[in-house]
Amino acid sequence: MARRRGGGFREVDLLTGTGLTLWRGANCLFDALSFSAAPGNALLIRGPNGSGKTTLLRVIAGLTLAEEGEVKWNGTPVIGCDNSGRHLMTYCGHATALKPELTTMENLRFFARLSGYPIRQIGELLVASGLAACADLPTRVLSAGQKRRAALARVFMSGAQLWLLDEPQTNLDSAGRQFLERMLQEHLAGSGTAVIVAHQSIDLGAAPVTVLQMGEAA
Amino acid sequence: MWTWFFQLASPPHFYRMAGSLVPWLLWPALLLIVIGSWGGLVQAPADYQQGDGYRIIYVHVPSSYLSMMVYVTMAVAAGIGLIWRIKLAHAVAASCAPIGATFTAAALVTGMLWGKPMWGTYWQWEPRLTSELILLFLYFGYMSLRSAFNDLNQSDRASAVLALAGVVNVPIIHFSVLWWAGLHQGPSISKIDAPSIAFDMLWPLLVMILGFTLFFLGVLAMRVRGEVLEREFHSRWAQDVLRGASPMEAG
Amino acid sequence: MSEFFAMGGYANYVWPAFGITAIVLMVNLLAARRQLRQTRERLQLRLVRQSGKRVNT
Amino acid sequence: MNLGLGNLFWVVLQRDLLVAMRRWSDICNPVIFFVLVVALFPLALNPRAEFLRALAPGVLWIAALLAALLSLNQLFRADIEDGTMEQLLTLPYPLGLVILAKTLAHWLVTGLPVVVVAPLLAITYHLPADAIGILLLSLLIGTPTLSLLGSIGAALTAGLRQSGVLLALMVGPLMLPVLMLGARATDIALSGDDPTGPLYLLGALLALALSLAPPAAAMAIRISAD
Repeated sequence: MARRRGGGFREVDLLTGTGLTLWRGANCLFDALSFSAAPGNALLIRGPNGSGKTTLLRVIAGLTLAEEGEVKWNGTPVIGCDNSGRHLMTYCGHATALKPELTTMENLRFFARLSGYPIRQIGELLVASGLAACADLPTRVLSAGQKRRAALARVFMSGAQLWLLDEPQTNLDSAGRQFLERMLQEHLAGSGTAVIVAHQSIDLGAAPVTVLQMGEAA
Repeated sequence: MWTWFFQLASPPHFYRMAGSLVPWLLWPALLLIVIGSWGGLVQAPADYQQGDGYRIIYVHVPSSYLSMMVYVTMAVAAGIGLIWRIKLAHAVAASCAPIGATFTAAALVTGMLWGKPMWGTYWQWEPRLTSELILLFLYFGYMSLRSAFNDLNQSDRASAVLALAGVVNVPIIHFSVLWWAGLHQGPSISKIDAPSIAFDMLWPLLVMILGFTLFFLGVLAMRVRGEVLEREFHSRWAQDVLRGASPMEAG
Repeated sequence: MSEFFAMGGYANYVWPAFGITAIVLMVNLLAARRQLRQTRERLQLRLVRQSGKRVNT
Repeated sequence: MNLGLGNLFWVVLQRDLLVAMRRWSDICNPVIFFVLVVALFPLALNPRAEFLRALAPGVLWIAALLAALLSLNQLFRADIEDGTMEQLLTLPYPLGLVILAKTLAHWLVTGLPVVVVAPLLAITYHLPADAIGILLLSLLIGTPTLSLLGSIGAALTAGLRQSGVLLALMVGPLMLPVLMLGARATDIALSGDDPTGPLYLLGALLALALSLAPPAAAMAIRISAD
């Protein structure tokens, strides 16, 4: 796997959500929900379909406004930069954020520039994610699993301390899942934090895992 | 001052207060409009140039004044709702639009009826009528954007941005229409609000404007109650009101 | 009296203008009442349908 | 931050232009539509030279406005659908700047071709050379304002399924001052008077739109992506 820039993250970096409440029309998705995730920890969000898992992740990412409550990173907003200029957080939703007109390389180069990942290392990263052969193909022709891998490569490039992943295993084959798990284990071992919406089991190695169960047990 | 403000802005309190306020706004409004109409149609003397035709201003000017005033109210409420995330403000903005649109239409039609005897045609591309027409389109745009969203919260915030963009544009539109019309030297309605207007002619106009304003506030209060109820549906007080189990239900 | 209604020859314009304004006022009033009533009925129906679910206090 | 704001602007602009280059139809369609609308008038009305000349400023400006309205629908739609907007929204950079870069890219791709083609069409309307110059200048100042105003509407409707007519209905009235000033400036030049007044006003509108539209569109896109 390509080398991550810089060392581990600080021990005090703590993600907290307090009193989050959100209604969608007449439905209460969550009411006074609180959680926290320490560095090196993974927070798994589980629950039946329609229980608000994705919405919660989007609230953490700042994409959706909660009606009440707030999400903080060490008491500051989650969208921001740390002292060394790396982004605090990266979000990976269902959509892969790839432009079908651009090649895999061009797509990743854009995000590399935004997050300050060295352009030279993208090639290495493509090899690690099993996309080396697709580097110069427009992402229009990629399979769903390959697009997912490219999206995960983008997550890795961000160098962010907090990863927010929405069902990252979708469409991945076993090699792809191994890539994902290796990436996550390394991230958590380096005192990173991850919040993951997952239906399937996911092997996070030795990292402590907290499960957040959403919705009434169906 | 602030406690009073927050109490007013608390939805259950507003819902109750607005309910009891409605008759206190609408009955005086009706009275003033009747007095103003009597004053305008009977009491005021005929204009030496326009004869009795000018009496249309007693309905045209209040309508056109409301059409602008309601738009500004809507934009201010929308801005408050957007910045401080106050649902009541969004409810006010949402309620303003249909009222404002109807008064804009009224101002347009009465303006045209005034124009026919004055210009010999129902429509002149003169600044006032043109501005009213554009204002009507602004209301239509706002209302169709509102109805395009399924989620009320999203609809509130999106339409608020549009209302703010619109209100910044209203003076720009107004002045560019004035500038544009000045090039063509078209006839203008503005002669009739010259300061030299006689008191006999003026007081019914002022009474009508006041009556229309109270009427707007009364209708607004009624509409906002419904909108507030909808936005507060999941709260205890709203459900009590809906079950009829609340003493808040007044009218 | 008929002189009053003739409006100095402008009756065809003055009375429609006042009439249309009166209609606009009435429509506003009725529409607002209807909107309030319909909202209430719709919400009551929704309340009955989802009764038993929890309520935010 | 790893990226200076100027760099951010450049990176986003570059990428949007690259995407547009790969989709030729997006570049060609607005300008073809513009030519079509302009060609309709002589066919439907009257091809006499002096008649067309009087018509030219208005027709060319209306066609430019319609072409802008038509193309705006696509401004943010693809980004919302493929998830790019989620990425841009979660970046620790001022979103208004990103929106401004995207709007500029959009104008370069859809607005600039219209401005370039307009003088050629003006010749077919028998417009004299100095009036063509003013037409070109007014379009050059005015169409970016149209794109900026449109970016607010495009951001508001980006999440909606069918938004073409709605967008035109919302943004059209806001664009009217630009239309009036631009067409009138050309008209004044045509009658041999000094058009600097309306051109200055067009410039003022551009400055106003440059400072107010991107933050408003940024606010709108946050709501649309919610």
